[in-house]
Amino acid sequence: MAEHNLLEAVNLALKRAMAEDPRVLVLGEDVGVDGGVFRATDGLLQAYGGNRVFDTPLAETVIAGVAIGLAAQAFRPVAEIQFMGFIYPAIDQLVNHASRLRNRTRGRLSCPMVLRAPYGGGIHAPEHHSESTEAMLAHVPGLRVVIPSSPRRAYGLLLAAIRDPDPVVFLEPKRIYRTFKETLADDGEAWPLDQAEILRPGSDVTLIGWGAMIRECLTAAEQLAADGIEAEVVDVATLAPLDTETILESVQRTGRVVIVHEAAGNAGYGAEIAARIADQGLYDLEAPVRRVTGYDTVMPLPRLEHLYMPNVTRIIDAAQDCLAPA
Amino acid sequence: MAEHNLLEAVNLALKRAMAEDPRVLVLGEDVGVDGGVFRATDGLLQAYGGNRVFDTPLAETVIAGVAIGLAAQAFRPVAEIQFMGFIYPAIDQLVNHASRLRNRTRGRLSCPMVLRAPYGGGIHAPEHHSESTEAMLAHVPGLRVVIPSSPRRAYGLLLAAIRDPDPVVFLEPKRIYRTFKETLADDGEAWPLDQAEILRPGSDVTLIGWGAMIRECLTAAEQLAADGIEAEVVDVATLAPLDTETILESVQRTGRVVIVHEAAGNAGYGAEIAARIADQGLYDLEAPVRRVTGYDTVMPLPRLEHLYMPNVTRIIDAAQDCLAPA
Amino acid sequence: MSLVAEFTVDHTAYLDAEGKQVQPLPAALDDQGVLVELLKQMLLARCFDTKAIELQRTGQLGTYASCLGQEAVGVGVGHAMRTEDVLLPAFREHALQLARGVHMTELFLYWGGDERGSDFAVPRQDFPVSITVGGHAPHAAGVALAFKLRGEPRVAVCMFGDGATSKGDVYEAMNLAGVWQLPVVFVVSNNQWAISTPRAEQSAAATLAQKAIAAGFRGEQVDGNDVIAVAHVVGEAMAHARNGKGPRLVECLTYRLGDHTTVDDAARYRSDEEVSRAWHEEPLRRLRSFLTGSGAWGQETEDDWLQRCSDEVNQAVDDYLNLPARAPETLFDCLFETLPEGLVAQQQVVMTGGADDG
Amino acid sequence: MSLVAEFTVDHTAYLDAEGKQVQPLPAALDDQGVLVELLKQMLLARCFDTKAIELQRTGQLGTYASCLGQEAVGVGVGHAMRTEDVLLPAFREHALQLARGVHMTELFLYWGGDERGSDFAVPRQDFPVSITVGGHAPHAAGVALAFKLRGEPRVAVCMFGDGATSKGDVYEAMNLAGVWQLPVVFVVSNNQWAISTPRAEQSAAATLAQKAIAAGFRGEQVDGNDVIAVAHVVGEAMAHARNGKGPRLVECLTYRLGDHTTVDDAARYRSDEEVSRAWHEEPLRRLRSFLTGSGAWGQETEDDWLQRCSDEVNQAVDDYLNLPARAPETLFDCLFETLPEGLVAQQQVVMTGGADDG
Ligand SMILES: Cc1ncc(C[n+]2csc(CCOP(=O)(O)OP(=O)(O)O)c2C)c(N)n1
Ligand SMILES: Cc1ncc(C[n+]2csc(CCOP(=O)(O)OP(=O)(O)O)c2C)c(N)n1
Ligand SMILES: [Mg+2]
Ligand SMILES: [Mg+2]
Repeated sequence: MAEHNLLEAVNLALKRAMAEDPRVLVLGEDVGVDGGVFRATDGLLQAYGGNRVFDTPLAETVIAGVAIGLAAQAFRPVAEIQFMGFIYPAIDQLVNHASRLRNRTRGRLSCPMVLRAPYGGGIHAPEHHSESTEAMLAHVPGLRVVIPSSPRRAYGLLLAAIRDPDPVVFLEPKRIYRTFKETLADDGEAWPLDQAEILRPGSDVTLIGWGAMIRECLTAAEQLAADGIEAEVVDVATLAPLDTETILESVQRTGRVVIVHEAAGNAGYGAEIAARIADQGLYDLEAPVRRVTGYDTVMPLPRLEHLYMPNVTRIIDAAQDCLAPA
Repeated sequence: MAEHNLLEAVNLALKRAMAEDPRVLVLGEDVGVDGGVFRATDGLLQAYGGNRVFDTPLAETVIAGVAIGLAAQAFRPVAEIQFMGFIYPAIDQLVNHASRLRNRTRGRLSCPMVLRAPYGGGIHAPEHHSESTEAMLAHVPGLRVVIPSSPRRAYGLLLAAIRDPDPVVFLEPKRIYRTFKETLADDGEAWPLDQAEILRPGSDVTLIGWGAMIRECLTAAEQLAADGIEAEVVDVATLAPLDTETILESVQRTGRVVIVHEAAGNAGYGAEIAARIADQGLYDLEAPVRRVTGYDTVMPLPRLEHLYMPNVTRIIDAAQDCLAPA
Repeated sequence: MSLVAEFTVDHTAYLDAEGKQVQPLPAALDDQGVLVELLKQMLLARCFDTKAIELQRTGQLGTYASCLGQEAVGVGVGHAMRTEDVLLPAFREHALQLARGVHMTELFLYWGGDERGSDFAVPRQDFPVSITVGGHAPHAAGVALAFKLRGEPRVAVCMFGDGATSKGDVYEAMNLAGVWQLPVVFVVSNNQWAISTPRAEQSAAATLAQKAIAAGFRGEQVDGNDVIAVAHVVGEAMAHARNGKGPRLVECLTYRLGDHTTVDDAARYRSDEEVSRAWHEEPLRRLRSFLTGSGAWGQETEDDWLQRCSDEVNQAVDDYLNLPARAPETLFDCLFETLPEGLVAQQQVVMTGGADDG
Repeated sequence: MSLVAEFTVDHTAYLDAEGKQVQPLPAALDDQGVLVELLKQMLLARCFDTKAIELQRTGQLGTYASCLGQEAVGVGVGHAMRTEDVLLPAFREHALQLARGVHMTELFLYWGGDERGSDFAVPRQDFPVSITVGGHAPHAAGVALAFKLRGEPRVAVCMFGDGATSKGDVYEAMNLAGVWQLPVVFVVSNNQWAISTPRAEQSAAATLAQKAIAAGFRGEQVDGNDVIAVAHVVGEAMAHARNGKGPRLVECLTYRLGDHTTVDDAARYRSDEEVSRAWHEEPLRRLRSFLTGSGAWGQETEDDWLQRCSDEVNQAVDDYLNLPARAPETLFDCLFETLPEGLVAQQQVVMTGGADDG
């Protein structure tokens, strides 16, 4: 089994999905000849041709909208938004159409599409290339929001998303596109949607995150272990619908929680997780539910980006805080 | 002092703002001759003419965008989106531009605009005319999100929003546009932004809400009082930036919280409030933090709308739940 | 300075307001039987429309958007389409939806606030009404791409109003359809008003047909109160699209004789005089008078037909009013194909009347 | 069938690729002094561009979008604008921003990832670069409306690329500008590519100038490598707008000689041959050769000027590299005019290095 980074895993999943199902189409800006600005779609045009892979005009609204029309006609479009910062012109299509087509027609029409977008900071990119607004999309009933945290999960979750009969927004943490590799079988095995996963067991505190922040959580957990603190790390993976059970079970074990995400804290998805714990897991809590997140200010341009992003130190501090006597 | 309903209060505030400041402009679909589909802008064109009040083409993106350009040029545009369900084409302008212009230019340019939109359900309107997605906007750093709960507050908060030097999204709970009146001075007095308000003191449980849900909370509080339960009712009013202090102080007093909003619960703004309580107010809590919200499904068309909307019964049930022995 | 591009927009009409033929009819429509059929469909649509407004006034229907005066657009486009084509309608295309075979009961249900009204028995692939103005134009491009990829000789027909032509999504859809040469026909029901906004305040473009020039394909203008012109020019556009030659835009000039919807009061923003003038141009009178002149139609035929329309409409109203309400749990049954585990609890709650929100 | 509308698009050029004059120069530009000035500005812009790429390659600048080959558009538009006009630039308009008086240090700062680079000392009212493609077009309409309402004889100039013409926001802005007759000029820097997407895949429209027809105003096409043509036709459009006659669109045909940005590799999607052909058309050579022919320019003048350019650029690099970093708390100081109470705590945290997140 070969080793692959997350970007290659996305590419492999796309190739696999296209190979196994002729209804799968790929579309977006520069996804064809160029293979995508990150090369996520590299080789697809060459392998599957211009009737399966489409370079679109520069127009995000119609990228999402054309995917809806294709999906209603039983294709399985996988549309790419070049960076999440350019997803907003497509939001009307997601909120008012993709998420509702099945319900609106009582199941007569449906919308099995995937909208992929690289998201998140840490790569010193220009403005709008580093934000994380997954909470906005997770709020929309009828949309699934899925975020992988590693190459194997990216491969399996993307396959699951493409095979899913309903719309999925698939956000790829570009910061870890190339930072590490995992062995990956390319066996067409999907990873389950709607399931959080415990990546590291621990009894003292639960660190909950997704995407690139999982690496930070795991590193923090290791460092905490050196201090004798055993952190459990939960990868949420599917934000909506949320797997509340896995989270509550972990809180039951540890009684302490730190939720980590890059997005601004205010009304970020961490709030939903904290809120569910404050309702259904309150009696398990032995310390305040902490969030380590981006600040509630505009994501800065690269020079000050490091100040904005959550990091291992901030996670460790929060975890230790939870463990300090009240 | 005359009595006015919320719609009239909005209209009075707009007139007052236009009278006192020639930089205030009003624009949107059908805001001119027609006076807005709800008549919120009635009489403005007649009073201030076609150089202050503009019927726009049917195009929400440019409505928001033109307001940004005007604001950067020191006007004070008040743009209307006809229903919140049609705000999505404008979101790119709000997220990527309005909220950032000051920061992006280090204060050289700024964006003193208001975007008004009626929102919320309960009036048996067609699809997209009943949703509440305030949480999406509240998540955006640099945007203020303000929601009045009564005619007096609508008047004062809208004046404050228009006078504010930064962008404000002003969401009007159309369900209570005409349902009740308050005496209102039309004296040009603003109501403070960024402040939650305790509308009814109580020591047993805190009901937190905004917009049309405040009426439901107050009614619930009255009915609870008949059972000897004293509910404190907090009107959040400005969702972002949130007045955490007032909320935490109330929780300190009551130890029990029910948060109420029409929007889908998942990643709704109630989550943020619950999360702040679970962090900063945890030790005051004597019961799980409950949320009474819209369900995590598509807002139904009018026939089943009543099933979706939070109501007094659900609020009372949740409050009693909080007070039941664990 | 040299000329690098030149464009024209043509206008087509066959019958004037009085029903006088102004040029030879296109062969396929020079057939009294066909024209009588079109007149009947227009009368049926108007009968449906009248009843819908009546139901709304008596609290038995929700907010409703009347198609009064625009019947020729719907019926003409309906005539030009084939069963297997796919319609993506705006919210005022009842005449066209009826022509497509959508049941009146379904239309009443939809406007009565029930999602089941969009679960058409036929045509199964037609899109439901788009309430977001223009939001469905990108879907039309997607549907058309699906046809093209499968090599099917089918056409997507996207209907929208003059107001919608100002929207970016409509423009983006047209531009993409142009560059990908998709089998889609965009039809503007230019009824001169977008709620209170008159056509002239919507765009400085002299015609809405010329919006297509920006997207690199041909736009045509027709008298949208002349069902023959609509059927013919849209029919030509559909043949063009069906033959793999790409999209077309057809602007149909018509008039919204009624209020914008049942919650609107058009008297606030337009003069009675303008509306009276428009009544003079309305589509039924001219075709009726044309067909009466040739003896193919008459008072008696019309009375008979109106009776049948009325029976059909009344039957649909009965069916609509007698349909049992949806069960509360159906709030969740079409959210996803399979309701995720995490949402089952909410479905339970709503079934028990929202008693437990936990 | 009758003709209801007719449109044309013209193309203007004065110098061919070899610098041969193809028609009489417009009076205001038939002035060697002016043309020498334009050549100098183009050379300066190229010098800046070369340095910026060098800084990026050595890790001293962030991702950068080169304007190589497009200098005539920027310099020509800059010439047509007045100081008091307002520019709303896309991200590749360094030549134009320099012509407007933006300091090189500011441009380096911006592309170095520091918001201070958009706090131009002059011109204070120009907009910062729009990274969202087309997102600034609506702002241009707003700025133009402000001018119109105040009765100021000023014009907003909105620059964007061929790719941007596919965006709905650009279309909506143009349509609104048309119907409100706003003093705004839209300029397309059609450099034939949007990253890897060639012009032909962006739109089926034969010219991008004709996008204006959909919005009801005139679009013109110019040779965008001919600074005289750009300056003249944009100048006419500006005069038209300034006189209250409404917007215009000018499409400038040019070519992006470099990669899309420093993280792009254009060799993946276009041939060396195409790029070589485009080098033959580039804007400096032709004007240099024209002015050399008339004796107004020569090798020595050019060497002198390049030395001065190089000095200026190097000084700006020094200033840029020596500017102290922003303090952490400035993450919050321009979020709102006054930082709300509720956010002060977060500002404190970031000042202390994120140590306390509570
Ligand atoms: C995106 C969007 N914005 C606003 C509205 C509110 N609205 C409903 S119909 C309408 C006018 C539509 O005009 P037009 O496209 O000409 O269609 P018509 O109503 O004349 O059939 C408006 C503004 C909407 N439904 N969708
Ligand atoms: C709305 C949006 N979508 C996508 C991008 C990513 N992107 C940056 S530049 C570019 C191509 C722009 O092409 P064009 O408008 O021709 O300008 P050019 O780069 O050629 O100057 C793309 C797709 C973006 N910045 N904004
Ligand atoms: Mg209309
Ligand atoms: Mg380009």
